[in-house]
Amino acid sequence: MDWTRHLLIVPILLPLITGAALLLIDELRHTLKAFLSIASGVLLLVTAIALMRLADGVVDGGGALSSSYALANWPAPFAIVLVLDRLSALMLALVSTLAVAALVFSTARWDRAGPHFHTLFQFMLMGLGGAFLTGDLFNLFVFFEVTLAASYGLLLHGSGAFRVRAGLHYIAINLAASLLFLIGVSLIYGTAGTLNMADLAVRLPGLSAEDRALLHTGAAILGIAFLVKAGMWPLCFWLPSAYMAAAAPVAAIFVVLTKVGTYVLLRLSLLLFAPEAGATAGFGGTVLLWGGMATILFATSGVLSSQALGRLAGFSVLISSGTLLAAVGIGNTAVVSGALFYLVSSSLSVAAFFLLIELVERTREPAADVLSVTMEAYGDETDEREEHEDQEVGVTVPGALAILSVSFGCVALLLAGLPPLSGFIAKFAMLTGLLNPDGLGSVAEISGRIWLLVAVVILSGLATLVAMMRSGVRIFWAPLEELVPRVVMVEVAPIVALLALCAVLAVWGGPMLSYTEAAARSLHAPSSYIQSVLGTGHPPGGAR
Amino acid sequence: MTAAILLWSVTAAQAMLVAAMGCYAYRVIRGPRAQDRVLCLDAMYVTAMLLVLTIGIRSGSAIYFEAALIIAVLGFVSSIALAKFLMRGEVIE
Amino acid sequence: MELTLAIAIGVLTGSGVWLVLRPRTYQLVIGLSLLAYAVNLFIFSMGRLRVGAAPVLGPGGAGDPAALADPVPQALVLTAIVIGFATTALLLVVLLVARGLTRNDHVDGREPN
Amino acid sequence: MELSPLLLILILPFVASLAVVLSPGASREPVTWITGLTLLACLIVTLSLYPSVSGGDALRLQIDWIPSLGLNFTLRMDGFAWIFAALVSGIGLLVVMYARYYMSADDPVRRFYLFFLAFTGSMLGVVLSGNLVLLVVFWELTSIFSFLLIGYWQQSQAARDGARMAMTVTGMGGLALLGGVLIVGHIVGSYDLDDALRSGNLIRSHSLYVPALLLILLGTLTKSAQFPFHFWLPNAMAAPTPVSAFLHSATMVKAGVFLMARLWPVLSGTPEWFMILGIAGMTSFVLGAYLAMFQNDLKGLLAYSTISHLGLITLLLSLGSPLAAGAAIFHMLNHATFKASLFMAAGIIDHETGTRDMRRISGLFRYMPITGTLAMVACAAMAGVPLLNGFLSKEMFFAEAVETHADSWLDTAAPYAAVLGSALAVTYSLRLIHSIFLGTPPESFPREPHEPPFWMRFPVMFLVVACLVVGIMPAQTIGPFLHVAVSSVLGGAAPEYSLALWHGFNLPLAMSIVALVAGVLLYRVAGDYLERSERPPLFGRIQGQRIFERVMVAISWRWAHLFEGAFGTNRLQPQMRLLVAVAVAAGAVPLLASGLSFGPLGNGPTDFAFTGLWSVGMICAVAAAYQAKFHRLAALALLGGTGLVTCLTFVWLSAPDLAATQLVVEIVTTVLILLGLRWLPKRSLDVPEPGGWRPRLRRFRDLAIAVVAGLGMTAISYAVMTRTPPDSIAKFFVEKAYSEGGGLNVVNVILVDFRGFDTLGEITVLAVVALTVFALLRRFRPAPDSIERPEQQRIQRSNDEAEPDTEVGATKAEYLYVPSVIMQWMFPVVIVLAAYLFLRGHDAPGGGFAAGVAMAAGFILQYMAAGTVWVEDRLRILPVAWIGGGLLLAAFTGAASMLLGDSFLTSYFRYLELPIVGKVPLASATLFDLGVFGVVVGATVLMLIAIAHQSIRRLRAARLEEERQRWN
Amino acid sequence: MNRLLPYPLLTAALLLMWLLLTSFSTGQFLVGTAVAIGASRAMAALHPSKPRLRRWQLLPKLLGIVTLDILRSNIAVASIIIRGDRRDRVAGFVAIPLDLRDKTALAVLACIVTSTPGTAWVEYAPESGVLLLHVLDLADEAEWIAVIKNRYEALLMDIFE
Amino acid sequence: MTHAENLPAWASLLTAFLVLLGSGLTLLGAIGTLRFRRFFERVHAPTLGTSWGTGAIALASIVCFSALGSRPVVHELLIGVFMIVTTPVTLMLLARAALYRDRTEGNREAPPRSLLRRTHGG
Ligand code: NA
Ligand code: NA
Repeated sequence: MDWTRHLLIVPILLPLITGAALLLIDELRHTLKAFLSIASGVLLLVTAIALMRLADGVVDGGGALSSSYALANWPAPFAIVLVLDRLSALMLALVSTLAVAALVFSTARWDRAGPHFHTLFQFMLMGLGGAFLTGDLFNLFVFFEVTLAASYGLLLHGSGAFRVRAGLHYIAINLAASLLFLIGVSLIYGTAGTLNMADLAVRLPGLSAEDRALLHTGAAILGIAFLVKAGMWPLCFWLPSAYMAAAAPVAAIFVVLTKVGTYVLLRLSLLLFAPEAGATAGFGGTVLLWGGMATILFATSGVLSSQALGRLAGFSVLISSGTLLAAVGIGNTAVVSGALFYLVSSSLSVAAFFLLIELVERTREPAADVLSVTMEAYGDETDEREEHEDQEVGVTVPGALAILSVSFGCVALLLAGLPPLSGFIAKFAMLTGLLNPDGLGSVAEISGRIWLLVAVVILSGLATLVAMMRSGVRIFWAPLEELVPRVVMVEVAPIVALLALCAVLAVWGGPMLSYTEAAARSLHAPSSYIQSVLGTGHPPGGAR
Repeated sequence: MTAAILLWSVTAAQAMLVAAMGCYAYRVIRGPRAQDRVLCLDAMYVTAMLLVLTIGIRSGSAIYFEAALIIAVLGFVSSIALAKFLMRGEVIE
Repeated sequence: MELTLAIAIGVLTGSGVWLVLRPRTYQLVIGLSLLAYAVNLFIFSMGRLRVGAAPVLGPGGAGDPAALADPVPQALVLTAIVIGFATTALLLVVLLVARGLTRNDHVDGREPN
Repeated sequence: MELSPLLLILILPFVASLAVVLSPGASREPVTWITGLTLLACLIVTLSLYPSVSGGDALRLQIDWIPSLGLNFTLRMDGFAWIFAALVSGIGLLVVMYARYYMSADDPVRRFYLFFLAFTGSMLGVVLSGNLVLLVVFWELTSIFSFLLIGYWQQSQAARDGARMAMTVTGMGGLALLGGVLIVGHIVGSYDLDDALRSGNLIRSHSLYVPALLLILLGTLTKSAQFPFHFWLPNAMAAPTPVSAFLHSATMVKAGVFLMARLWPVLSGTPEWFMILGIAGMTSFVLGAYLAMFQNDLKGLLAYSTISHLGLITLLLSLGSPLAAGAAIFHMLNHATFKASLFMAAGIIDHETGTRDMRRISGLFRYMPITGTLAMVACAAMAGVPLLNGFLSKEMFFAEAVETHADSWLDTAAPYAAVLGSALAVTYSLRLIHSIFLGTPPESFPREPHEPPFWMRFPVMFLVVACLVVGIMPAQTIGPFLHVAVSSVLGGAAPEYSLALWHGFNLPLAMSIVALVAGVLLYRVAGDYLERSERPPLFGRIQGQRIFERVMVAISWRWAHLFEGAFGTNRLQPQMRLLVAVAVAAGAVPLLASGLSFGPLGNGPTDFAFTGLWSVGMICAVAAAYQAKFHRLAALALLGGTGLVTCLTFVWLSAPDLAATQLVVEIVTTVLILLGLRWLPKRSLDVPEPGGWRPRLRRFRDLAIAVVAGLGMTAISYAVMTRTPPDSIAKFFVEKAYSEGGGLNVVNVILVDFRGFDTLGEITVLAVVALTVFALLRRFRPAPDSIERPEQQRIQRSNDEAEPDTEVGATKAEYLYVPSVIMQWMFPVVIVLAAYLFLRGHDAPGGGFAAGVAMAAGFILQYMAAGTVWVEDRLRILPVAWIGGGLLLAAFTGAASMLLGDSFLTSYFRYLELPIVGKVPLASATLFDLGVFGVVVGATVLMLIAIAHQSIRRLRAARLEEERQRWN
Repeated sequence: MNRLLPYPLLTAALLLMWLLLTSFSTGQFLVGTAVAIGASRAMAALHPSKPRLRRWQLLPKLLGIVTLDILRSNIAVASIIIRGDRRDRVAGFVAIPLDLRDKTALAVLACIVTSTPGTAWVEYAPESGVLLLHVLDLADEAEWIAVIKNRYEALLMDIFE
Repeated sequence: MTHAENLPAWASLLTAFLVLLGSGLTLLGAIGTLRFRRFFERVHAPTLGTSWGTGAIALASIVCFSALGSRPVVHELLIGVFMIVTTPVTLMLLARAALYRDRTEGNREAPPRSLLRRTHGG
């Protein structure tokens, strides 16, 4: 019996079971809950790495591998399938890395700021795992909803006026977007008669022109839903406040949320609207490119005009989103490969930033923080026994300030894309890919829009540098009073670990980039994906 | 022949029930007072249940019965909630 | 019948969109609920309309797929109903809490000046 | 891997900086020694490599980094790199010696040496990089560490601003450089320096040459503080003097000219190169010297002089002649020597007198004659006085200035500018000497000055001696090294030049004399004026720094704000509007492109009842939209009406499962919203509707959007409904539902079997939302206006009080007296109904979800009948456990199939033949559905009861609010 | 017995409901019994007031009377609606002092009164036992009091008390 | 509606009659809510639908399905029973709420609370 086959379900099943089991444990047993939750996160990380190796290890003729898992033993286009390829494995690894970091961080205080933190977190991981693995459009909707529902809970975790106000917007917008998702999926089903992505790719060319137009309408509406999640201008205004309002570990894992939208856009656009799809494919690409650039520009202005660090970080998320969207819009292998590297690097660094912000802000106004929390600590009798939010967290650690400031500096470099950390490698890889689509040394005409993108990407880095420097100097160099960093080890360690990972990514940029390159190549050759889902005999583009 | 009569009478019955729903809807919209709205919404539920039964008769299938049963057993829950809200300003005290 | 339903979907969508663009949180809740109806009907309509052809098989599993309504959109609508119910509840509670914290029922938590 | 000496030079400083971080204790001695010895080691290793590079070869080391992108860790040392490496480590070593005495005991020296070492390493990296991208990496690192060094005294505003400005300008330049390097890489097909150096013609003839040049020069000119980017440098003087001595003599600013020299064979020789560098260099040369004259701050003077001298180098490089390039390289070395010594001398003066303001210092010679002598010699070198190294390179400069290189006005102007700049240099050098060392000492110094310790003076002395030695016998000292450097830059084709003090009486010498005399005269005439002036008469008001700050504030703050405000919003309504509009547009584009067509099926048989039904439904919907603002209850009722019509539609159109589920959900949702309505106080009608045309226009626009969205949905749904259905996956489900899924109700089989995975996710959503609601409500604090009992209850209470024969609460008890009996008796009925719906689901409409909601409705009914306290006295529902248990049951049922080797969620069913009872169907999907049931019951009850509980908590909230009022 | 079957009559009724809903087969009988027992035990958890049916054989009689009365009232109200709102019809409230005290019996009375078109249960004061009824066509107040008290209350008291 | 042809004539006609009766009564009730001027009159109108309206249509269903399946199908009885049991609850609560509102608003037509004190009879 081939047990590795079942590895594909683990990223969904493990957090589900953990989350559900945590519900049955008494709320007072924090340590046990945290331990189980982190253990699940670590196991998830191990699984994700195993999946990455699995996806990278066995290579079929096309140089790309994907394997599928048909749920409930039904044959493929009818059953819901999970599909593993390098991209999904990479996303899983990223998610679980951030999850472990955020979970460890949360044990300092956030996991007790409200009930069922760990359960919500696990369910969010489940949703993300499902969204990355599923090969079925409607199932994707379901896992999007799982992710979103958990994100609502996590965003509101800890309550408070600002959080609730931001949460209201976040929820309202995402509910509307979910409705668009449903419209899109059902329209696709209504015209093509299937929900399976691979099957859809096979059926598409056989559709009549009128049906295809309707299906494209569905796809476009679907795309809007993803763009809301990915945070493309002008659908992104909810994002900075929401991310700023979220508790630090929550914001850290939220960083991946925008990436889910990008992931799906990348996956679907290359699977369904591969270059041969004609006009519509080009149109989608154009929208992504220009929208991405507009997002970068808007977010850049946001980064510059942000006074609060949380807001700045929120706009950084948008910059990274815009960059990814534009890269997806360009769509060639080299750029996508760089973009995937960028995705990982920027996620790690923004997550580290969100975690760091909490410590920095606490350093700055130790009293105000406590005050704002106690003001909200209204509730019934059960509140007092488990919610120690008003407790002072952490102790004064010698050298903590140095660690915080060095971390801040690293984050600044990462976000601005300055050397020597992975942020630079990521941008460089993308820019090189933009200018040399077929590899260094090949002759290629560079269009104006690409130059524009190069300029926008570089300028956004500069703006980030200016903004980060402004904040960093204000915080670390010009303190109004003596800085008293009160932190605990479990808070500092995840930040340092994430940043160290960025450094490792920079040093081992070569292997990592060859992985992303292989991932990008297989995305551009959907036949392997289709075959792994439907079996052989389904040539891409061939009607049955 | 009798089949036609049945068909026509069921169709007519459905039309009448829909008309009844229209009347109730008018009251729900126009009120004038909240109690009128609640009363007529409740009546709409009942009428809807009757409509479900006629659809069942028309299709000759018993599978629509559950819907009717749910209205009969649970339909009053929301009406009670509305009525209680009117009386006490609070549904559960 | 198709036309009736299509118009109904349009009217529900229009009413919902109108409400979703309004400033009060309660309008938002009602608007999203209306939109949810519209979308559920839309999904449902993607399976085409059939009268008296519920996808329930006869005894022994008898049933001609062509003679029965498409069960897939129905299953999708069921999931959508559940999720819609959950999110309506959530939105409602969030607006209550927001109302409590901001003392205001504007969607932005403060009256525009 | 063998540790290459090249690698060693590069990593030693970084390793040492780590050692500095980890060194124990706060003592300054160990870290100073670590730093000094490291630099010494770098210097020795560098010097030892001379034989390998003196032959004109380059040492190379390549470690693969990201080969696919052409980015490798390539180190490359030729003569030019060698001489720079030696310069950097040598002057670094001297500066460390100096800093040992300069830095005060209060300064956190560990941080200083940490940054210093890292900076040195980065600078060595720039010098030794054999890959252009790697060079950019180290380039940016020098910016970063110089930022940290300049801002070392972070408590000072000037240090913070200076550091920020330096970082902003050079960081911007670095990014431009990256852009330029990317283009060069695109043209050459490689980022390798050797490849680039070989491709000069290719690059210069490429259409992208100009952008590449512009970007690269943007990088180098900012780094070298050349006009118009010169303004950051004077502000960087807020750094500790050892930093200035290092950064502004041998390193930071030199990186720019270093790179221009490095790429000279590739980029130079074109009119663009000539014009850009010529203008920048000439302007910097003259303007820097001019502004230097007026500086009252000693370090300020040196800073502007640095700008001026680097302008000279840039100008030389611009000329495009090999001889000029050689002169440029020579001047780089000379400038490093005398400027480093001068900075250190300035530091000594500052250290000893406590001020750097030249107006407050004079006659210092008598207090510190040795230092004074050294400084005066270095000044003379700076002024280009014969017998000193500065004179030699200046002579070469004059010689090149008079040559015609690219017939243009620049060429014509060059000799005059050269003389003018040199004369001004003489003036400011004289001013420095005169103002500080000569004249009568003031009444009092902030501190009584005296000679510094020997080892603090030693670096200055060493460098001044070097100036002298090179100045007197250039050919015998610097000559061979310079030759190696120049020829490595020029690619073996080193020009013939003679390094000698005396070339005979020629034009350059005449120019030198003119400049010297003019400079002295100028000082005689204007010396006093310079000493008194606050700011230069010309250009004094145009301060690059202030302009820069203005621009930065405008762009990075004000404009950014405006931009963000103009293209973004924090309000929900515009966001929603945009979302709808964008979605409508996105949906319309494909249809507009190829036209919307309706299918052949057309509008099926018209059923008037159905049409009538939807007339009711639509009217309800529109009315709900209309009423939602002021009449919440009416809107809710109307919403219920629409929902009811939707349910009926499902019944009508063959979807009994949907109808059943929608009905129960409808009922529970109504209760839910009503529970919430209690906390939304009445909307006061007296808030005036905003009048005027703008709100009306806004409403009209919203209406238009709503109408368009509605029309769009109508159009696409009608288009699909009238089409012949595609060959869909549904067929499979219908065929296999009974034979392989074991159920007659295809929809239910899809839910629990074919697509059970969706259902698993769906119940998770429900669970998550319920937990969220629960969590949120635990912190719920009602608005003050809804803390009170509802109006009805207050009235009823007061009535109860007023009535003679009733107690308080009688009304409440009485009005439910009879109804509650019925409500309670319905409880078991609801349970049976739920069980019925659940068990029937697989074969007929129903299933876990509908059953769960029905069950929950049963519980709610009891809460309504008798109140929270009463029910919870009798029933312990534990909804969270229901949720957790349900999820686990569903998950484990699914996982169980994995034990049998099947996929997750595979279901099994068989008929069991039991005595008496007969055939009993057993399906594992039922267990799964039971999990669904559990989650649904738990989640629904949890949500509703959590809201209901607020009414009990109300009292507590009221008390807290009262307390709050008292405190405020 | 009491612990397992706290409300035998209820259990039986629920079982009957189950069998009506499904089918009268052995299997369903077993399942129905289980469900009915479970449901009635859940009911027991609420500790409702336990009605005692003293003479349940009178129930069919009650049912018959009520069915006929409702039919008659249907016709009466329908004709009122058809004829329109005439001046000579007087609608109004009637206060009826009841002797019936059993809550369940009162609930049954409420069902009867309310299900009968033309009469509406408006208010009941438990301590005085007075019922306020609204009558659509209130020709004779005393007659209504008599009808309620003699036709229904007496019978209900026979059955329940 | 092909199944109708399998119905015996008596069943068809009976079903048709009952269905028309029930829906007619229901419609009349609905019209009543439009016609009556006061709330307490309108309360009576929907009961036409909940009593014999429901009864007739449920009976129609019973007749139809019993005749179709040639065996008694009586589960519609449950609908009638639950209708009779549950409708009063809403109406009682509503009427009470309306009465209370009338009283607090000082509506003269509202019967005073004093009516409920036991003044006569016993
Ligand atoms: Na009812
Ligand atoms: Na009545």
